[in-house]
Amino acid sequence: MNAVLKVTDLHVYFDTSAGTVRANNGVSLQVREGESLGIMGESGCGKTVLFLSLLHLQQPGRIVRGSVVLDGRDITHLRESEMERLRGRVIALVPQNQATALNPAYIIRQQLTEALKIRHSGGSLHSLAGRQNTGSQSAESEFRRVFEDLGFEAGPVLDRLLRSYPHQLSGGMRQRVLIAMALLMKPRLLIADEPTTALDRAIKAQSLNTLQRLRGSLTMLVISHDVEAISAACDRVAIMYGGRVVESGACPEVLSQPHHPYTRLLLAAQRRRRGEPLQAVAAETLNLIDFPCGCPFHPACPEAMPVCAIETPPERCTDGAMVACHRFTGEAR
Amino acid sequence: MILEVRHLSTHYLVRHNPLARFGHRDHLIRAVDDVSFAVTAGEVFGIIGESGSGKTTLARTMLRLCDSTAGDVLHRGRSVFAMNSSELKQYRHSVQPVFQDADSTLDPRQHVGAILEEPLLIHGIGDAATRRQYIGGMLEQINLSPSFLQRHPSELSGGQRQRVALARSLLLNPEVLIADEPTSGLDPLVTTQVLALMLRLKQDHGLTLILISHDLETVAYASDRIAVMYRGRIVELSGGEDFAQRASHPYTRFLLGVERRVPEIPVLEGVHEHIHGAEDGCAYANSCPHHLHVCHSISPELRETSQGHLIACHAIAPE
Amino acid sequence: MRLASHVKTNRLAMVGMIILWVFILGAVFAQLLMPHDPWRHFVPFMSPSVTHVLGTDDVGRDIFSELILGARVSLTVGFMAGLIAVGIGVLVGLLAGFRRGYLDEILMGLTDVVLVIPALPLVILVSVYLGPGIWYTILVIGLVFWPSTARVIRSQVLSVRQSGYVESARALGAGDGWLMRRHVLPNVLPLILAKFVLTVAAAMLMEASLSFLGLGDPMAKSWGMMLHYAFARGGFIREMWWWYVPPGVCISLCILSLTLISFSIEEGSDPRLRRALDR
Amino acid sequence: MADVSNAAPVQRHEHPTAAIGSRAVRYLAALFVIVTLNFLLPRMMPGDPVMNIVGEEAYYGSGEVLDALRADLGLDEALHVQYGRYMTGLVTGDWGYSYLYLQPVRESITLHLRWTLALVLPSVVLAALLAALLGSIAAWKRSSRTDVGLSGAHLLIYSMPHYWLAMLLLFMFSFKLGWFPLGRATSAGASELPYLIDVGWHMFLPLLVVTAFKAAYDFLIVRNSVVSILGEDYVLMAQAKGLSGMAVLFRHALRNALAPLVTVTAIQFGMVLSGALLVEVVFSWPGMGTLIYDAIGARDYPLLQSAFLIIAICVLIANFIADVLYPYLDPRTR
Repeated sequence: MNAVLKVTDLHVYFDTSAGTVRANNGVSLQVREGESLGIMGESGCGKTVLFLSLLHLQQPGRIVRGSVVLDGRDITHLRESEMERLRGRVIALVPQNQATALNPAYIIRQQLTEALKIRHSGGSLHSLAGRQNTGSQSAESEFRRVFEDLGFEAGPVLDRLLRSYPHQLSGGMRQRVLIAMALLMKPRLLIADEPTTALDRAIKAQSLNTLQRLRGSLTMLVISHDVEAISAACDRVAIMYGGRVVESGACPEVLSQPHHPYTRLLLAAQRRRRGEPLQAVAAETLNLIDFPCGCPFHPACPEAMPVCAIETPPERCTDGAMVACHRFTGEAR
Repeated sequence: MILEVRHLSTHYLVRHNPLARFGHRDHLIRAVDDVSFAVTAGEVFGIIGESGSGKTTLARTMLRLCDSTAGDVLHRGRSVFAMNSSELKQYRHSVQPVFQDADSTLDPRQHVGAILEEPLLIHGIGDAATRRQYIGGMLEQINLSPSFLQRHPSELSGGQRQRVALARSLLLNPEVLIADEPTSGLDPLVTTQVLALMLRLKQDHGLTLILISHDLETVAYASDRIAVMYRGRIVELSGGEDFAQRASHPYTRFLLGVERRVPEIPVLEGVHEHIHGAEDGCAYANSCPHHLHVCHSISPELRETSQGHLIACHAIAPE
Repeated sequence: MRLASHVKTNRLAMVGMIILWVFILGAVFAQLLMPHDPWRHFVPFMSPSVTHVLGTDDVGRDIFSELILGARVSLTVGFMAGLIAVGIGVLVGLLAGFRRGYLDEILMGLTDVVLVIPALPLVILVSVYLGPGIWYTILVIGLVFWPSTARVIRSQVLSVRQSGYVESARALGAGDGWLMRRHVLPNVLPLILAKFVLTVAAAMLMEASLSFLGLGDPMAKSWGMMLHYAFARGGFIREMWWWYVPPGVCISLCILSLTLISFSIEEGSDPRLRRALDR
Repeated sequence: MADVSNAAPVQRHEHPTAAIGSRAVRYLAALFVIVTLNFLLPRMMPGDPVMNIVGEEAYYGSGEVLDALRADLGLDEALHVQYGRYMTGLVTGDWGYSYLYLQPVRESITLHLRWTLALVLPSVVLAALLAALLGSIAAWKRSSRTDVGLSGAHLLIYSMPHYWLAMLLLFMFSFKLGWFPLGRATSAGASELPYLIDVGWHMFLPLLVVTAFKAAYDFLIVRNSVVSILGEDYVLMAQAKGLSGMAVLFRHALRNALAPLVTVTAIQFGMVLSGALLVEVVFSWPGMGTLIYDAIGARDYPLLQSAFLIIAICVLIANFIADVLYPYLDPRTR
């Protein structure tokens, strides 16, 4: 299968007054046609900067090294005007925070129509003002189709929804609107950022449901730290720590038999069993400015060896699975 | 019986200005509605509740940070609401909260040293040297080096902030710790770290812990007894040991993932999600796959179905 | 204090501080700096020369000396009126924010009412009835400019009171007095300072406007009054720019420096704002 | 047991729609306070109430005339009777007589108010447009040279007294260069289209000054709100959708900065109006400012009182319009 997206050795740095923040530190991964790749990691692991870099929205961060290839075309250093044509129409984003990601000043219909217009003619002020290409009849039917795909019956409720302002909608409904908006653009690649970060179990169940529906029909990149979301929505998973992918492989295998010590801790932290002691790390959260030598996880790693503090572990690949840990350098996985 | 909550209700009145617009009326929000439970010394009492369940209002009312509408909270048999100011101060010496979102519970202008000294100063404990000694000891227990004393909250990570907040509460050597979402917003590894620390300190200090969270896993892992709250009421109360097996309220079973609920998708923000009106009947009736006719008219009582297991549901018959 | 160090590191604020100090020192040491007695009459309408750097006015007074003495009047009115206005505003704001309830509603109702009454026409009307007098001017300006301070202070007090850290301190057993001293005041103080600096600027502008309209105290000649005389007594028609440009420059520089200082205080006191600016 | 009372929910939350209603009440209260101030000031302030009410021209009348006036004004009656009479006068349009202009105050006011509004209203609109454009651009390119330059220029204008800038411009463009007239609103004799052109020519400099000041206030507001809006998630989302930079800025960011802009315009309307009054004096523009300036000189109290009243009413109306407009600009408050 050919890769829709191929990221190689990506380094993204931020210059701040306190020093250079090394947000991405050699990320390599690929997403194949029709596949759904999960990216799992905690805040500060670089997953947000990674997907923003794909869209060239990582400013003021700068891409120091590495490349992003989309459908065989290197887009690492594309000009802004060319990037504008790519955003939305080729790579669409479903953002994390449904409460703030919709413009409070426009009703839902206006915001969806804008997405349609971008798909048809582009995102400049001029083309947005024109009414061509988007007859309201066909727009309506497109909206209906997309919402039906998401399991939402058309009818008076949909009309009501389209007439509403974002703040009038429930959280679950706003999330659906955001997904619908991304789908309206018919993208090659859909990025879903933390799709299940909601306090409410009902909303979470609903978004998991939607993700499962989309799986298989779309090429997706799902970013989350939630095991449940990843296992429901993804074919493969990449675990990130300290701006790198430390382990990747087929979803069921990695989640059931994790190799990297970090993966094991991360999974254990979300699958607590009564009576078993908690596996808590004593170390502080990784500091992205004073980056430790060697493996970034070694200060917190319960299985750290002397070599971990000196050498960065190489990425070792077998059968489409990868692990970057000195414990697994010698033997095959 | 160290802390007892008896038929506690806290209602809010949302006011609409009559001149503003017609058709809007004042309405009552029953954030906490007739809640009763008792906490025995040394146990971990867990409360599970999602957003809008009233769990935070419950915690605040128990701490007398907001007034109750009805009912009472008893600390060692004495009503918290009848206390005068010196008794209240004593109560707050022995019952301490840990709030969610440590970022906002620490004064951005104070450094960690001043934050930790505050409880000791309020209660006039020790002189400067002993206070410093206490704080130093406490810092060690939460695994922070003394260099942190000079830092401001904005210079700490989320986990460090929550640890500082925990230390501040523990400096008064309380009997009871009421932890409201102590790990929400923290990453999985940090959550584990804070939870482990909290449980260790609970053992070391012989605390009673009331652990409130939306996260069923966290509560189920640590609690001796568990109460499930839904829209201001406790719908199920059972032992923590075999919680998952015994859980039988439809809402609890939904939270556990063993049962689906009627797909109720509220399009608009409002009535369904946060505001629980004054209407009668079970609040869960509209989402409940087992709802009966009676569920819509009469609110179910919390009653004991088997030893130590209480459920508020019309559809479940006592054993 | 972090605030002070912030002001120091902010270059624009430093510029503002320097300008302001120049004027304050000029006002304090006016007697030493004035080349002539500002009340002495020389030849009227003289052009600038070595003895009279900025020439003389319509009755032959040395303009440069008047300018230096004007700093004293303008700054005094600004600072005193600012003090009164912010004093009332802080009192009302703290009381309303801390006591809440009916007192809050009454005080804020009053504040809103005063806030929408246009200041200049009201001050003109009262000054016309009271007649000239620098203390009247100070009092009237002070009594008109307090509402915006009251509003800002109240909302800040409310947000501090509802913050997690005040809640936590209350749960630790702290009483109202403690909360006020330890949390509310330290968090409101920078705002009070910023508001004071801004109110001083507004009061100086108001005084200048009043004087320009001819309502100033002839015994205490301010920069605004110099503009008034220049405009009404032929300086403008005769194109004597050395008469009316310098006082205007002085007023503008004072306002500019005060504005820069207040911006910097506000920025330094609100970490959220600073974060927004850093982005 | 604790004190248990069902009817005592202590916490109250005010719904956002409550704003307009209570505001309307506050405007009425403000109007009441203004009218009462106008009634009380001449009676409380130092000096003879007769002169304080009628104006100092009355000083030239003899003792009997003064006594007659006193009786006529009802100053011997109880305060509340006087107050009732005063209110009736206000409502029926009897605002006193101006000795300065030798006509009823109401007529002088309506005549001059027109010219002031002709100056202020276009300024407010122009300034808002200008500030929206420049403020957005400065925010978009924040910390760039464009931003520093624009912010600096606006800060500078913001710091100058209005009338002083007016004097400088008048000196420069009328005295020195002779491009614009020295003052007043019209030259004699013209009518219809030439008349309008003539007025426009006279208006240019005063309009420029008032607009510049209003734009300077607005600029900083727009810039700061757009800067903070640019950090919002929906702006990132708009970019991720593939909108061009300008579309993101004007359709998404600026749109949400309009609500604060309108609020500020309302709050500062009194200030802008006051500034315009002073600018009028410099350009001898025949509006309220010049009227007030002349009335101060002549101690024409009835005129000053009514001017204060009418300006206050204009400010109240502006505030009310902003309150009505606000929900349309920020749908969250609907």
